[in-house]
Amino acid sequence: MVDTPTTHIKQPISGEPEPKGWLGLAFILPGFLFILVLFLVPLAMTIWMSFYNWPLLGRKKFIGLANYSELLGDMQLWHSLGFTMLYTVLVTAAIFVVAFPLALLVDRPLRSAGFFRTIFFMPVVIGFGAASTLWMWLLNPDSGVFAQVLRGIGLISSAPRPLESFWPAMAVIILMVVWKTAGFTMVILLTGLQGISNDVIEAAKIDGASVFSRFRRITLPLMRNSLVLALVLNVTSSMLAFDQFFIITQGGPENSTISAVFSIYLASFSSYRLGYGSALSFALLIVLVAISAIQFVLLRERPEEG
Amino acid sequence: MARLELRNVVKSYGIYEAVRGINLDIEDNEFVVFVGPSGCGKSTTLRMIAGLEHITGGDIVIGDQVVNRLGPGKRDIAMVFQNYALYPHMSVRENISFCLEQQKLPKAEIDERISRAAETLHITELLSRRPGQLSGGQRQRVAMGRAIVRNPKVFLFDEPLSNLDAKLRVQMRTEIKRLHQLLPTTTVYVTHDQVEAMTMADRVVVMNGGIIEQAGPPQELYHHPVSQFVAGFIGSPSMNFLTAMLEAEGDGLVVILEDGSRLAVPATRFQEYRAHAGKPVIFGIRPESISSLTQKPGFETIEANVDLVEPLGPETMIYFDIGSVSMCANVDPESDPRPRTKMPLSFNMNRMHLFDPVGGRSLSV
Amino acid sequence: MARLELRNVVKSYGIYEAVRGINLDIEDNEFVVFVGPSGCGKSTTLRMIAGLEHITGGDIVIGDQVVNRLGPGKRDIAMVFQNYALYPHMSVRENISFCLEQQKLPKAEIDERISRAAETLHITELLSRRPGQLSGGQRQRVAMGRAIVRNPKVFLFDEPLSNLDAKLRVQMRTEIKRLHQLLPTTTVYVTHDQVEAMTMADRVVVMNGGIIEQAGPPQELYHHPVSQFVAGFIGSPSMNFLTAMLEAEGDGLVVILEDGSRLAVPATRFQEYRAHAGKPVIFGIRPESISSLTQKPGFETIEANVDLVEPLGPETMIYFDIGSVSMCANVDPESDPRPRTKMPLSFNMNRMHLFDPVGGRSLSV
Amino acid sequence: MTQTKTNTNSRGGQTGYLLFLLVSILFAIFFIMPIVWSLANSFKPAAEALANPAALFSKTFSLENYRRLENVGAGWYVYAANSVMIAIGTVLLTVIVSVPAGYGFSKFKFPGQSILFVLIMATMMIPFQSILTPLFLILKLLGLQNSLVGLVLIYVTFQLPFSVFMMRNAFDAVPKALIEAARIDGASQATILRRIMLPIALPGVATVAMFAFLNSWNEFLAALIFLSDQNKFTLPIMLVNVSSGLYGIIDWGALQAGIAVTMIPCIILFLLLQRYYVRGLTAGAVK
Amino acid sequence: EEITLWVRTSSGAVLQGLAEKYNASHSDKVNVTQITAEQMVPKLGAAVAGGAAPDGAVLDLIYLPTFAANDSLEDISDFVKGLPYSAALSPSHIRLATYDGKVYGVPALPDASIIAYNTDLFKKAGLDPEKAPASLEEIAADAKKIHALDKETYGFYFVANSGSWLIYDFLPHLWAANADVLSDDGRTATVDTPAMRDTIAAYRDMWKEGAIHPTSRSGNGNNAVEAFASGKVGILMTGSYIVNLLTSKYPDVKFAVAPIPGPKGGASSFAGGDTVALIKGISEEKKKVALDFVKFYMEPEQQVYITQESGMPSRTDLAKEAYAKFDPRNLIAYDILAKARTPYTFSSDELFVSRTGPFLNLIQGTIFGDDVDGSIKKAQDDFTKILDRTNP
Ligand SMILES: Nc1ncnc2c1ncn2[C@@H]1O[C@H](COP(=O)(O)OP(=O)(O)OP(=O)(O)O)[C@@H](O)[C@H]1O
Ligand SMILES: Nc1ncnc2c1ncn2[C@@H]1O[C@H](COP(=O)(O)OP(=O)(O)OP(=O)(O)O)[C@@H](O)[C@H]1O
Ligand SMILES: [Mg+2]
Ligand SMILES: [Mg+2]
Repeated sequence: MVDTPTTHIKQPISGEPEPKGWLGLAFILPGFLFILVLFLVPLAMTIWMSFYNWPLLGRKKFIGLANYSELLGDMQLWHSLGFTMLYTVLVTAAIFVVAFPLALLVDRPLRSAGFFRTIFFMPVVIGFGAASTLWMWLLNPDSGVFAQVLRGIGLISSAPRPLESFWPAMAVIILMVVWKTAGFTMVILLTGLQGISNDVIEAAKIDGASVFSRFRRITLPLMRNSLVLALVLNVTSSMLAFDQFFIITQGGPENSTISAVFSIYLASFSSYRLGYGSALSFALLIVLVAISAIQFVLLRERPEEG
Repeated sequence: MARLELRNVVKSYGIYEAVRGINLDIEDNEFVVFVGPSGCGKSTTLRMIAGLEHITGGDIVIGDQVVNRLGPGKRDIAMVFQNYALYPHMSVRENISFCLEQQKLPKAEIDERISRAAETLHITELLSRRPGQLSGGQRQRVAMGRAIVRNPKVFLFDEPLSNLDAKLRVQMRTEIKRLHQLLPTTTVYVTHDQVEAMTMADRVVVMNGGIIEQAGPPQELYHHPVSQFVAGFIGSPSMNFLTAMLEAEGDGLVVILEDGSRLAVPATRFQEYRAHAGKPVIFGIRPESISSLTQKPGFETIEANVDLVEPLGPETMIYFDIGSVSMCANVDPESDPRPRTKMPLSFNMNRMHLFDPVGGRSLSV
Repeated sequence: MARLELRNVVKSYGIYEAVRGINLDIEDNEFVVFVGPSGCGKSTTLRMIAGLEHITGGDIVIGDQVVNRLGPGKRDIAMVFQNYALYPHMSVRENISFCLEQQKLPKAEIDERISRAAETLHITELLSRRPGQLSGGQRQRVAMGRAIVRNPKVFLFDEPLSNLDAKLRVQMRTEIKRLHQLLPTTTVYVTHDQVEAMTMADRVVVMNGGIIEQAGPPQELYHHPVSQFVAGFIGSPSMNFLTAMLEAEGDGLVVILEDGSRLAVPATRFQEYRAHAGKPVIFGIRPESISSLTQKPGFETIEANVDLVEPLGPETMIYFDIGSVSMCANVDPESDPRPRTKMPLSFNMNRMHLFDPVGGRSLSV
Repeated sequence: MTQTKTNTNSRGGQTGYLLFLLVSILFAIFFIMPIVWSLANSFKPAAEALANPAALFSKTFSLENYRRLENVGAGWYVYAANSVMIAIGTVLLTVIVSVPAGYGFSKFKFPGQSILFVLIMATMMIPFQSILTPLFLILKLLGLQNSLVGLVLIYVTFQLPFSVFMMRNAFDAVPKALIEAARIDGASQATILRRIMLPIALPGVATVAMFAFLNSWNEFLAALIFLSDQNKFTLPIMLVNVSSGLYGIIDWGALQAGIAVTMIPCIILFLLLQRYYVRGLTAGAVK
Repeated sequence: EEITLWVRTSSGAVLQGLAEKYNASHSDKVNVTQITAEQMVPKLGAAVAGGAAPDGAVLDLIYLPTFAANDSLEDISDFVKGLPYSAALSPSHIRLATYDGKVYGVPALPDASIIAYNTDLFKKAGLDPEKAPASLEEIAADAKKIHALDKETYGFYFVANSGSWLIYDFLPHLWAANADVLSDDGRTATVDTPAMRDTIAAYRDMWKEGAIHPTSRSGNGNNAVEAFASGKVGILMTGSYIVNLLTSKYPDVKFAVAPIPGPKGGASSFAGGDTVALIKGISEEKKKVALDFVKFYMEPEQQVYITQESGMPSRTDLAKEAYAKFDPRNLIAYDILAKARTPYTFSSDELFVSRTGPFLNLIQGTIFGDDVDGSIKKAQDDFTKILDRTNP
């Protein structure tokens, strides 16, 4: 047996040999084509267009950095950027203030907790468009629910018109966004909470830590990843807010609630200054990339997992 | 350093009674190991002692104080968890100092205590690392450090070794034991591994279905199990059990196995079992009480069909059937057993056990 | 059913050589166990046999065919993975039939083969369940079923038992062994647990750092390790090692330990070691070769300070120091050792080993 | 392990539970009532809705609002059909493209892979509002402006980063050993993807599909800009058109009906598949 | 032969109806494609640039100069001038459709801005419901009186947060006083005029007194009619369609309409609505069909239909016939159409329509803000800057 000659088979690798890397590339290619044609190319075009005076009708004209220098002096733009930042800070804070208690509330192994989780999450699946129109109705002073309910319980005598001045308008928008998105943040925070091993909490109990000190020294630091993720998602989407301002406040009162994306929309699709709109887009893009970069640095320093 | 007393402690989850009334006195500095199959209530008992679970009934006394209503931070106990439960975001030093900070001890005292504990456990050079950067054994030591730094009255361990690999397990086992000899403290240690229980305990408590089956020093449990459950649980490989009849034969007693083999009970043990003559019994014998052919008093020999042979180096396990039951014997490798051969095997009847087929109580008096 | 031959097989990952030239002939139906420390290249070797990794150099022959360039599906092998790698979304039946479907066997044949395999493994009533609904042992059996149903030429196992708890591990170990006796097939089994290796193998292959240290039947490895590595790896607890001097004394030889103790080498072993007289050596002795005071030829007695005692029931481990080295001995419980007492211990010098301090080769010829 | 988190039989347990219920119900009212009010009002006749919008049950149940919605533009069912087609197209294409891409990223290694991945992920960071204009020009170039197909392509593109990320994580979670087992069983690459990987990654696929559905169903800015023929509008555009009124009058009733038509499919889908949705969301997110 | 017409959605129904009538009686076909109102210009612009344009479009007349200047439209001067009723076409529509002396469009659906006032409230406030306010100052006085009736009742409603509404309702005040914000050729800004300051003063007065409905400030027009119909608004700045709308939808509301007065008197209106234009490069055959369609809807029978559906006929000479069956109040708007104007500019979007445009900022800043002079100056500067950039 030992000396039976063995046959060397000279054949290409058959069966299913270890798959080669290029096969992976082939799998990715269709997706990449989409990104290339409908994202990367338009992105490059945006930059290119920003160097032109590009009206919708008529001839485009290369004007170098003129759009950018105009942008620097565009008060409306700075105002809308400032407003967007303010909104981002406030709405993110508001969402966390609501979502964190919600997460703590539903973080228990009860059937009812699951039920409430579903309810709190429900508005998330409704589109921003539908949600905004829905709230437009709720808020409307003549036939809206809020006016009627508030009047009904005697809180106010005349119909509230929150959209007529800045802070009330901001407040109701934030209320609507919290309603619409707190459930989403809740779920992310919930994952963080559930990722904390019960043992660690119990160890802290045995170490004599009070409820407050357990929360501050154990729970919060261990939820870091979830917190940062929720922060990133909320900040990014708030910086890009558009629908709620377009539909509910329509930028008013006095153009005080025009967000950054809204002003891009206005420049490109209302004033039809495509070149200037592109310059705005590019500027916003840089702001966003900077913010994202900061957040990614935060994300990268992740604590060691036990 | 204190006694620990459980007085008729009960724990129910809804209608399910996880712990059904436990009484136990643990001496100052005693090392008690709770052992038992999964779900028997070991962890629950330990967690009630720690104060992590409310007790449904009974009293727990630490030192001279009934602690039923005291929070876990107030009971002056320390606990080492199965996964160590180290705080992953804190350095080793912070992990150890956390409980001292909660007690608002002065900084200097904290530092001093930490360095003492770290030296004892040889983890001084690990103090600035995070738990994620430690090996299993090192984590284990940090968890111990966190426990000893506060000089607790009672040490509690919940399966602290079950996540380690076999080699490390043996090593950490001796280390825990050594530490206990160095810093004697009342200790309750939970495991489901009977080898750990046997090697570490001053006293082993065998639990089953929420009650204590037997509590006593390891050798007592090994040699005098009060029930078939304890006999089967303690010892590895397990004791072999056969249904049998105990019959009087002349002056003596004989155990008649299913396959008709007759094994004479040594005269020294007549007294013990006489009352049960004529009844069905469970006959139990440990693999190490079965040897290759031995002609000594009290040894009874049968012919076995060897099924499978496992040479372990210093000893060899062989498997054979009696009736429908697979038996295991631990024989000298010199006897060179081979699978699928016949071989005479001798049962050391001085070491046999008889149990009641109903309820499993030991029949020895 | 086929021989399996590894001819100078090499595997590099970049510049790192994980397997550094392995030669091994495995007989038809032989059960070979690869054992070795973590990272020594066991899995890599097994995976090269399976065709899951390309080989960097050498040849692998299954039956009469060099299979280097054949995909894993074409090699006619079956493999059982550490976590079983059962398809979680398929029922047990589908898991087992998957490979047969890939071979496009007729439906009737598939059914027949499945029911035969299921009967062999007693999993007939599990066929319609999903893997998630099975216990660890049952999953293990299904994985075996998936392997045997195709009648492979070679069976490969990669640490199939390491995720099971101790009791189940012992049980499944005998079951695999029994299955091999029932359906003899060339088998390569990888583990890092030397007990598994010793109990299951026809031949044990000890790997270390990408090469084969020693290959041979279990008892040969136990009694005649070719190196300190193998000696330390095989046997539990491990062999004790001490640095020592081998000196000629009159006609005989004597081992002089660090602490000055002198242990005479039995006359029967002069021949073996004479050439090394006057040199430093590593003296090795297994715990089971150290006993309580024994006055037999070839036994040498020293006085030991007992440090720690672990009663295991049938035997008792004691720990003591010689010089700076902690030693372990396995003594009869009857001798009733107590910690922190002095006790005479006898070394069975007939069973001693000597190794070269440089390179660790055994000095016996 | 989480079992021990609550002590239902502890002293504070009962009151704690009641407190939990109370607070939860208060929050639940906040979250659910806007939806309930909207639905309730969509079935009220105009007069009653105006008189008492907060009432949950109207004296008369009326489908009048929905009937009026038929007169909005081409009729709501045309818009609903467009939305359905767009959503289905987006879901299918997203799945077809992102599943292999996720597989490629997860189970293969090739040079340049991480750069490709970053490029795809970057799409998430950049508002597509900011490249609307060039997109518009490119679609025109492709002859796909004012076409549902063009819109689907845009949606798929902006759905891709998340989907690829999800699918990569989903495939990462499939143990390598399973693939190897299948290879030993003689399965081909295609068989492995189809019979082993996909079924196991199914929750991930479901999540991706659901997000694709919801996002394409609800999106309105791109739809507004890229669709011009009113027979091609989607539900959100219809909503915005209804809500921007004509000659200074908003038909609130029709708007409610429109909101209901837009919202209910999303809610039903969510309730049916919420297990996948939430699990997939968190699995993908926290990685 | 078939032609395609793009129509903004707000006019879609009428044009659709006309096309159906036409198709029923002719062998040629007119296909109407409805485009969202806000999308009409970008769509059409892109389509023209991309060579995928329709044959014709029915678009807001204020965009005519832009498209014409851009050489996108087909010259139909001969056709328009050759129409027997060419003199009876809305002058403002023709002016806007004229660029460089050539005419590029025919009015389709004109309308005009007017005011509507609630006669019941007038009576209650002791005002004469038969006599419409003749000047903006009178309006302000009336509005204050009406507001004095009740805290929740307001004297005046205008849509202040929408550029297109503001040019529609606010500019006529200036025109009535013979002022304008743009020069005649549309190339120079003339924001700071006494008429402008007077108008602003009147509005500020009302706002200070709380006589203006609060929604005016932030509203985009969606609630205007509803607010008026609720009987809580005395005077509403609106358009000619209001008569038919109120009589059909809110028959209980008692109201009258009047032209928009200047600050001290006079009257004017904004001529709004749609103009039909043909896209440059249309084939002769199609052009013939398109123009035939224009002739078709100019026929009296169709004019009645148009009046019924959209409030005002395209031909002024048919008013008597067209309005015979309708509320006579319609004639007020019709009469003013001859005096109505429309700003002629090549950048109406940037100047007027845009939410962030200078005109909207001017109104918001001067009427609701504090710094009237600053706002006016800024508007003048911004107008000039934009005109400099966009003048062809
Ligand atoms: N929170 C709980 N709610 C309901 N039943 C519980 C709870 N915690 C434990 N139990 C039940 O109580 C019994 C005892 O559990 P315990 O954890 O004490 O077992 P154990 O002996 O530690 O087992 P193991 O060796 O598996 O850790 C089990 O049947 C378990 O299912
Ligand atoms: N894909 C790879 N790339 C680079 N190095 C690898 C790769 N796979 C394995 N190695 C290295 O090859 C060596 C041998 O690995 P192998 O998995 O064969 O070890 P093993 O003996 O099976 O260990 P264990 O008992 O831990 O399973 C290790 O040092 C490992 O780090
Ligand atoms: Mg336990
Ligand atoms: Mg391995």
